[in-house]
Amino acid sequence: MELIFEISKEGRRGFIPPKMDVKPYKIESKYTRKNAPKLPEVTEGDVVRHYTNLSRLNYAVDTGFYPLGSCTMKYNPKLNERVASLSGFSEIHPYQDSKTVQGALKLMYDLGESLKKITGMDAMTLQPAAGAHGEYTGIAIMRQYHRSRKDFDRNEMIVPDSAHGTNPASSAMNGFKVIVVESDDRGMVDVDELKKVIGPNTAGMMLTNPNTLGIFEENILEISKIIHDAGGLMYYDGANLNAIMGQVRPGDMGFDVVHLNLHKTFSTPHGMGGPGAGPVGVKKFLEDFLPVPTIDKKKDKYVLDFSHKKTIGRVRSFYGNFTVLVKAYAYILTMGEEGIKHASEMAVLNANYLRTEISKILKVPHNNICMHEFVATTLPLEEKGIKALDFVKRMLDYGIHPPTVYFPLIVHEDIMVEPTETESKDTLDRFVEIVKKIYDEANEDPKILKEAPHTTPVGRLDDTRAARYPVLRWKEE
Amino acid sequence: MELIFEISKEGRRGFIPPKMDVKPYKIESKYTRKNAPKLPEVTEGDVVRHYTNLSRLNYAVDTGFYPLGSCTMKYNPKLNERVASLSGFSEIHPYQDSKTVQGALKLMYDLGESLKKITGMDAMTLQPAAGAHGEYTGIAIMRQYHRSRKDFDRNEMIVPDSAHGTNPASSAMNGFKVIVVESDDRGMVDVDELKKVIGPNTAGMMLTNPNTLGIFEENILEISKIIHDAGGLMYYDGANLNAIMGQVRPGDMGFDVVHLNLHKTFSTPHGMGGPGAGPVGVKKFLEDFLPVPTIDKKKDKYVLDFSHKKTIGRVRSFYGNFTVLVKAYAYILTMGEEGIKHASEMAVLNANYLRTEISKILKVPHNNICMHEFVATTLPLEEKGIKALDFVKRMLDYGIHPPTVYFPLIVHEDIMVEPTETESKDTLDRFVEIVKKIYDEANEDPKILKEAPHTTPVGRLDDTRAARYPVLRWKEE
Amino acid sequence: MNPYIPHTDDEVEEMLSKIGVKSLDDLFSPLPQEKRVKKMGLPESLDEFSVFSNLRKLAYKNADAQRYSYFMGGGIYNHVIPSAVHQIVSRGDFYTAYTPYQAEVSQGSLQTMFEFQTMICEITGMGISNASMYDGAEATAEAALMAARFSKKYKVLIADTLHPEYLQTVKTYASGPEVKVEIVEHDETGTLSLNDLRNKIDEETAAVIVQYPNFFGVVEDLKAIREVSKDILMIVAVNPISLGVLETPGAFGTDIVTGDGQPLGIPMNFGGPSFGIFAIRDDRRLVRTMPGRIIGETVDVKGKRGFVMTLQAREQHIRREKATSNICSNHALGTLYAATYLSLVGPQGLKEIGENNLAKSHYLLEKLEKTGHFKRKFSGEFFNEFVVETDLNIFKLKRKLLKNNIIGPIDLGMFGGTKNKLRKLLSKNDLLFCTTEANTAEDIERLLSVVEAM
Amino acid sequence: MNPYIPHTDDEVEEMLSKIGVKSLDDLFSPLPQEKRVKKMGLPESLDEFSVFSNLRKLAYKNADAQRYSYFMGGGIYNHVIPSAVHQIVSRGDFYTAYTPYQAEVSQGSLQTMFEFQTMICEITGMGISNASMYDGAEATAEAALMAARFSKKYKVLIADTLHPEYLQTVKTYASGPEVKVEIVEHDETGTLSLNDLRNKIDEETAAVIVQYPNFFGVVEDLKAIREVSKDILMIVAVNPISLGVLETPGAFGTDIVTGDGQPLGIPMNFGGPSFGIFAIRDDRRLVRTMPGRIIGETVDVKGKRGFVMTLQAREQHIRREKATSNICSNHALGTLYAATYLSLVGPQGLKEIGENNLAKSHYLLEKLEKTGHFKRKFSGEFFNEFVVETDLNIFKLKRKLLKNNIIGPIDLGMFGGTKNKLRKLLSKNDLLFCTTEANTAEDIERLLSVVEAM
Ligand SMILES: Cc1ncc(COP(=O)(O)O)c(C=O)c1O
Ligand SMILES: Cc1ncc(COP(=O)(O)O)c(C=O)c1O
Repeated sequence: MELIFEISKEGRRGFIPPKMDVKPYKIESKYTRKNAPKLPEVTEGDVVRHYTNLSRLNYAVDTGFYPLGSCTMKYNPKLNERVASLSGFSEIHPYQDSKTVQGALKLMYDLGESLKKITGMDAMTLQPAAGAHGEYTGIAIMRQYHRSRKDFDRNEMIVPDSAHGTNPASSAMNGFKVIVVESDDRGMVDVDELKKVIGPNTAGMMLTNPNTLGIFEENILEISKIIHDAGGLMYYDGANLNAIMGQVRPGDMGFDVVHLNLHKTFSTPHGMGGPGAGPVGVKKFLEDFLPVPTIDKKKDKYVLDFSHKKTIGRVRSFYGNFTVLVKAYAYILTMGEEGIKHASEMAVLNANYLRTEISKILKVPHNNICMHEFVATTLPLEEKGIKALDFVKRMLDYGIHPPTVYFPLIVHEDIMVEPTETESKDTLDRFVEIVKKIYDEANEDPKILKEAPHTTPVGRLDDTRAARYPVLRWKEE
Repeated sequence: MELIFEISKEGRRGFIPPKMDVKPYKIESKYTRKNAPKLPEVTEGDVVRHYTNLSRLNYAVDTGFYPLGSCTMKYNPKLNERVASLSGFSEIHPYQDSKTVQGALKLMYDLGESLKKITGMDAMTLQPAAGAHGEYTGIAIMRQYHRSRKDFDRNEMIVPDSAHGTNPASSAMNGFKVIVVESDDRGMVDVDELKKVIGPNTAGMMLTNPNTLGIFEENILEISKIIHDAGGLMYYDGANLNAIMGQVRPGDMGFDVVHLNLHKTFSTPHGMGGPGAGPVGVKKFLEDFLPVPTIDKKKDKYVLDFSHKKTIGRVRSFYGNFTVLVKAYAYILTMGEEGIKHASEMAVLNANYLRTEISKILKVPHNNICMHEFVATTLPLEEKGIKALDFVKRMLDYGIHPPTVYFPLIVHEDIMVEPTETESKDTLDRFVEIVKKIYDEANEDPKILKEAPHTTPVGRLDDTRAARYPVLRWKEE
Repeated sequence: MNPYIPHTDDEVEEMLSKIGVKSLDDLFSPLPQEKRVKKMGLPESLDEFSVFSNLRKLAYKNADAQRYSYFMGGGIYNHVIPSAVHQIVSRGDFYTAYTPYQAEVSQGSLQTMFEFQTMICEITGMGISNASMYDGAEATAEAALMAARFSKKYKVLIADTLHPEYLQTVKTYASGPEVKVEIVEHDETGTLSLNDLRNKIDEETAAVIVQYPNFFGVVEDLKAIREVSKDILMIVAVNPISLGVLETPGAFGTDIVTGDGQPLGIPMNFGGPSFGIFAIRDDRRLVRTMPGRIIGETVDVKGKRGFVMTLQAREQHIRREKATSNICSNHALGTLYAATYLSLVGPQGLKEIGENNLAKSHYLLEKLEKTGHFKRKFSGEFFNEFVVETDLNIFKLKRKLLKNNIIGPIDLGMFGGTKNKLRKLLSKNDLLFCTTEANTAEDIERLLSVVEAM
Repeated sequence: MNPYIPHTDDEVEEMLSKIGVKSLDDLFSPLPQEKRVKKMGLPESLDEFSVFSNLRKLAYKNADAQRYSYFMGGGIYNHVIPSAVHQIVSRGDFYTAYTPYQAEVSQGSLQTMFEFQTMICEITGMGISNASMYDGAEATAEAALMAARFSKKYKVLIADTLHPEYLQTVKTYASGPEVKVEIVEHDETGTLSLNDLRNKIDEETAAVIVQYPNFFGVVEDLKAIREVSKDILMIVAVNPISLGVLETPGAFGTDIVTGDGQPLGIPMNFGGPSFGIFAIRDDRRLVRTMPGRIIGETVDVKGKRGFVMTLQAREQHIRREKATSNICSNHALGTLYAATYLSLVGPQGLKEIGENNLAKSHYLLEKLEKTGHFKRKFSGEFFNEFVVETDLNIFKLKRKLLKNNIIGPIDLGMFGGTKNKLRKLLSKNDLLFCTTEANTAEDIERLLSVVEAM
């Protein structure tokens, strides 16, 4: 498609701003802009048509099955969008007097209370803007905790090799050295390996449970104990909470800090890459380290509380991605105690059903009960010259979004499938059928996979060229 | 695509209604429904996905150029949609006390005033739900006028052969005999022919000007005079007002009754076939025949006025397609005096530019200055076996919506093109290019046209089968 | 410059010169120059924010269902609309499309309408549905004309329990082809008098029109009416939401079902737009006299299923003055509202909503009667509205209710300027109350406490 | 049943048996059973209308910009948003898509972000933009880290005129890698003191961070700052709307531009979400240390233009602990807001909006000064906000304004609990007023009349 710049014509307007109704002011010329930005000059109709047509090139949860492992692309209820766009939520300013935003503060307070109940934690901040941002915040809290105890040598963060890339990155940004611990052949943290790496430098451990293979770390209580005994803290990467919410709580399994991905578990949409929200919960002894402000209730008034003495400070401006919080809150109200539990049950049921069926076609390295997702591999197809990428690109031709590939890094040519609870058995059965079809094609006519996709708006794109000769903006010819 | 019924599964829910919070009531069993309707049983996600995907199969003004002659498919501004969905407009009940809907009544009153200014009429009803409904209403007013004067013999309505099908149909529904008057070789009403058919039975004449060929009836003043002298009334089909608004007014050209298509001229969207709105304006002497209620202003209060003594009655329930009226009102406020004028100028400019360029490729039977649209014909391609339908179906492959074909009925194998003012020269140039390309294909490879379209979600559909073996609803197999 | 019109000055010049004229004015040379408009007198153009502010101000002057509780029905109902409906109908891909003349790029619209037709058949128990009329009143009027056309008889009987605005509309439509309209009276149950009906049927009679539930909220006895009206067409105007609990008109052998589609997911919109339901028995002869667009299934050149507008030989663009109706644009977007609404609520939801409406209205009536100020007017079974007589001062009552953010009931004595008809039927102390699933028990308590404080 | 979960009981049974387990509970057997949750203590599930009513009630408890006039800025601004923006961003095709890992079915997202990157370059005068950070504060903090990383020096200078919350955020981020933060003071013009800056730059200094216009609304003299800071990186946090009239930071040789994208078509959202702007000089070395997703142009197998995420070797999913940032999900939907907003307003609109903001703020200041109760605090040129000292009782003033449906100004003495920093800079009678094109002259008169009546 044409770029919006390519349909621009000098002098066209797409929007007429309010007329100047006071006397104009002339600013000193040393401050004034000399060359107007080359923004598009188009009509409103041009803009609507352009972006409507662009939108139609997208795959989305609203258009089809999106079994991206580790991403929990569940259905995003429309009620949530509707309430979030109420002007009483979307058109309020963060510095208004708190008495003029009691509804907003109450919502945040109540949401925090609910998330505490769901995670088993004692205090919450709703500020972080995404999962990684939550990790950053949580790890900073752990760091400040150790520093506050003058425990300055604790500069190592233990991270399993199956961890999401954000875990080591968040640790590093907080100044920690990352100690990788390997998985055993059941896909879980190797407890013996773990014991080898802990010590007086251990600040803590980051873990997601179930892990990124979709496997529940059965030794979790032991792991927690090992870390705690060593003086470290346990961090829970909540990206996979959808598997266990209502079944077991991070707080009850020994975790001290947890972040949640509201844009995964709590059904807020992902917005082609964000905004999300990554609230962080902590145990009581860490409460004072939370970023300021938190939301507090004083009698029946809700207030911003800036009083935390040991606060890590701020990780962003204002109070969080508020309208994302509104959506998660609406979701929790709709689901209720039973619904939250039901969601994880059906998510796990779907994943196990798919695992069972897919394992009849593709190799599933850890083919036991999984949680919300599982990992298969196309390694056996390597002799046909087929890589995981080829396999999943072919899915596009069948109208399905590919699962995650090449993550976690510990399984080769892997395909990580997370169906979520909002998909029906019919959809899963169709998926299995397609996988079977592609598998047969791989054996009979591998070229059709290598060259896939064939029916998408563009064919397979040249990533290498993009990186080698970067063209990062449009320029007039 | 699957039908929504085909993805249904017993027991699924897509929406949970409010719970019963009072004691249930059991109605006598003779009244109760015995078999539940076989409505789809699907989740909210299923519904959203299904209709989102269906929507993507549609061509729309928001996705591309829509040069449907006689339909004025101009851009539908988003501001208008926004204001129409304000709860103060969309969530009010027609029987509320008028003091609780002063804003709505004022809007209708003001819109009526504006439409009077635009059309040159003295009084307005906003009730009719579409153009044809406006015609029905206007012709009923003419009928009642004659009846009120005991002029019972006036049972003939004169309609040019170029008229839209709704004109004869609306006349017939009102009990009139339709007298067709032919066009002359310039495409206009043949005044001599007209003189032959008028007489004491003449109730009036329905005319759109410019006519459906896009040609302005130059003898309009004479025609009005002839009809009026014969005791008839002049009816203006306002579907083509976009050509002349701000330039000349029906009321000044001798018309007594006029309907407007707000869903054409005033930019309200067409909604895949409606709702529209077809307000009717009349001259003073016909005011008392308008349907009840009309909107009146008493001091600074707005009221529903039921007092018209000679009213034709009602043509529908309530007051009109109110939220459509809101959109038209917003449009008029945005455009203002100059904008309305500018719109018709650019609409006519676009049509003439296209006519000039297209006439270099296709035959344009009346290749003089046209108004907002013009008619070309593919007749010369008949020897290649190409019909107008083949020609335009091929446009679909180039991503453009075909113009109107086979209307008006008086030009054979015709293509009626109305670009509207909201399309840019670039778009028109691309259209010309495509027409040229298709013309060349017609000569070189007619099969590609005969079998077109090739790239649409479905190929050319079998209309004959649909009519001969009607399948008008889904049934379980 | 205008945000909706793309032409730059240079382009205008270039286009004029290609056309071969000097100025824009030349393009208007065919117009009678002496009649050219100088000034229409419209205000100057406004920027977007000013227009928005203007309209927001007007909107805010209206009491709306986001701020008030509604106990008002009478043809338009305040139902709960699932949020997903709005999400779908506000897609420009739907609402900025035209009537689907080019089926290949309109399968979204066409399939939706085909699904809609199926759903309407399912809820009404009829065999064939068209793809919408304008509203309930117009659909009913066209049904009357169709009945006359079909049976070649020129009298229609109309229950006086039909919505008065529907009645007025039928009368208007009847006056063109000079169809005679005769009124059938109601009895103390609030339903059509079978005796009166029996007496008024003669060989000139094409059809009888009843409403179900009727304007007083009362459920007509369609079985009994059908027995009496065996030889004529039976036309039933329905409230589609009631069919979650009430037996379908189809089950009683109704020939034509009409009705207003507003309850099926459409906001009240101050009465419009909604859409008209129009469905008939599955009868080949009947369908040929039916008005409106009809969508049919077919296949494309490769045998793939697809949908088209069909049976167009009935319509004005083909048949002109001999068409079964003049309708062209219909209310297709209404079919999208209804299709998404009915898909979301499903059979179970429709039933629960019906039961909720039913229970609320009976609960409210019981409580109102208990106050001693209200007396039930008709003994017939009702769905979600009912008429009561009151000894209270109606103006005062309404004022108090409004102050407590309550809109309704309808004051039948003052009803919509329809002095003649209704005034004869009703005393000026008659009120029409309505409840839906949008009225919580709390709303009802609030209403009652206002009444009790009077 | 739940409207979001499709499983019927039969299906659950069937699936369990295929899996080969007896019950759902079996699937959770790997969990530590002694820790299984009995009851979390959440309320019961609610139907859609109840949830909606609940939230509507909460929303209504907030004073919002549909009902109040805003004279409040300080990082979040009440601008006019063209209606078409909402129409586009509310398409599920956009907002329910994931990060565009599968480029072939994400060209809508990718092209939008590529266009966005271009627009950000155009308005800031920079060479390369990423596809968004979380917000202005986080973007600025990451810019500080990047500067340290790039120059391998571990001190950053920060103007005390930087938004205090941005400052706090930079400090938090600096504490991990132990980057030293030093504050540069301002002078009586309200801009950074060049002398102080000159004095504080040493060989450990990686960068200086200033805001443009700064927290007091004053326009920093970037030219002069650049001259003083030649040997270090210059990081400028912008208000993008101001760049319709102010010279670009790029024109002064800025190395990194950050800022908050909220003014570009995003509602105030109680402070979030918006998105973070992050743009740099066109420098191959610099880009390799840049955080965040970057979209690049390429071609597909047939040579057709297409867009992909590129330069990913910087990112956490490849580089893990060596990544340039931990950012994964960004705020991509914000880029869609900005791209549609900037396309709609265009260069002319952006200029007019800038001029309007500028004129309004100066007009308001002039009028406030005339009342005799307000004194301008800083002499420097400002854009759409300014600080005044007042002799009025601030609590009373604010109460009166609120009663007159006015929100604002910001009371700097009470500012967001940031006791330490700001209290030193400002007296407790300092107010920060803001005006935008959304404030009509009428709004301003209303504000003035409140002041005058005090
Ligand atoms: C396991 C895990 N942790 C952390 C993250 C980071 O979350 P976000 O993308 O919201 O920063 C993700 C997201 O993909 C994840 O899957
Ligand atoms: C000339 C003309 N008259 C009347 C009509 C009927 O208008 P509507 O479809 O709104 O009933 C049309 C619509 O196509 C038309 O083009």
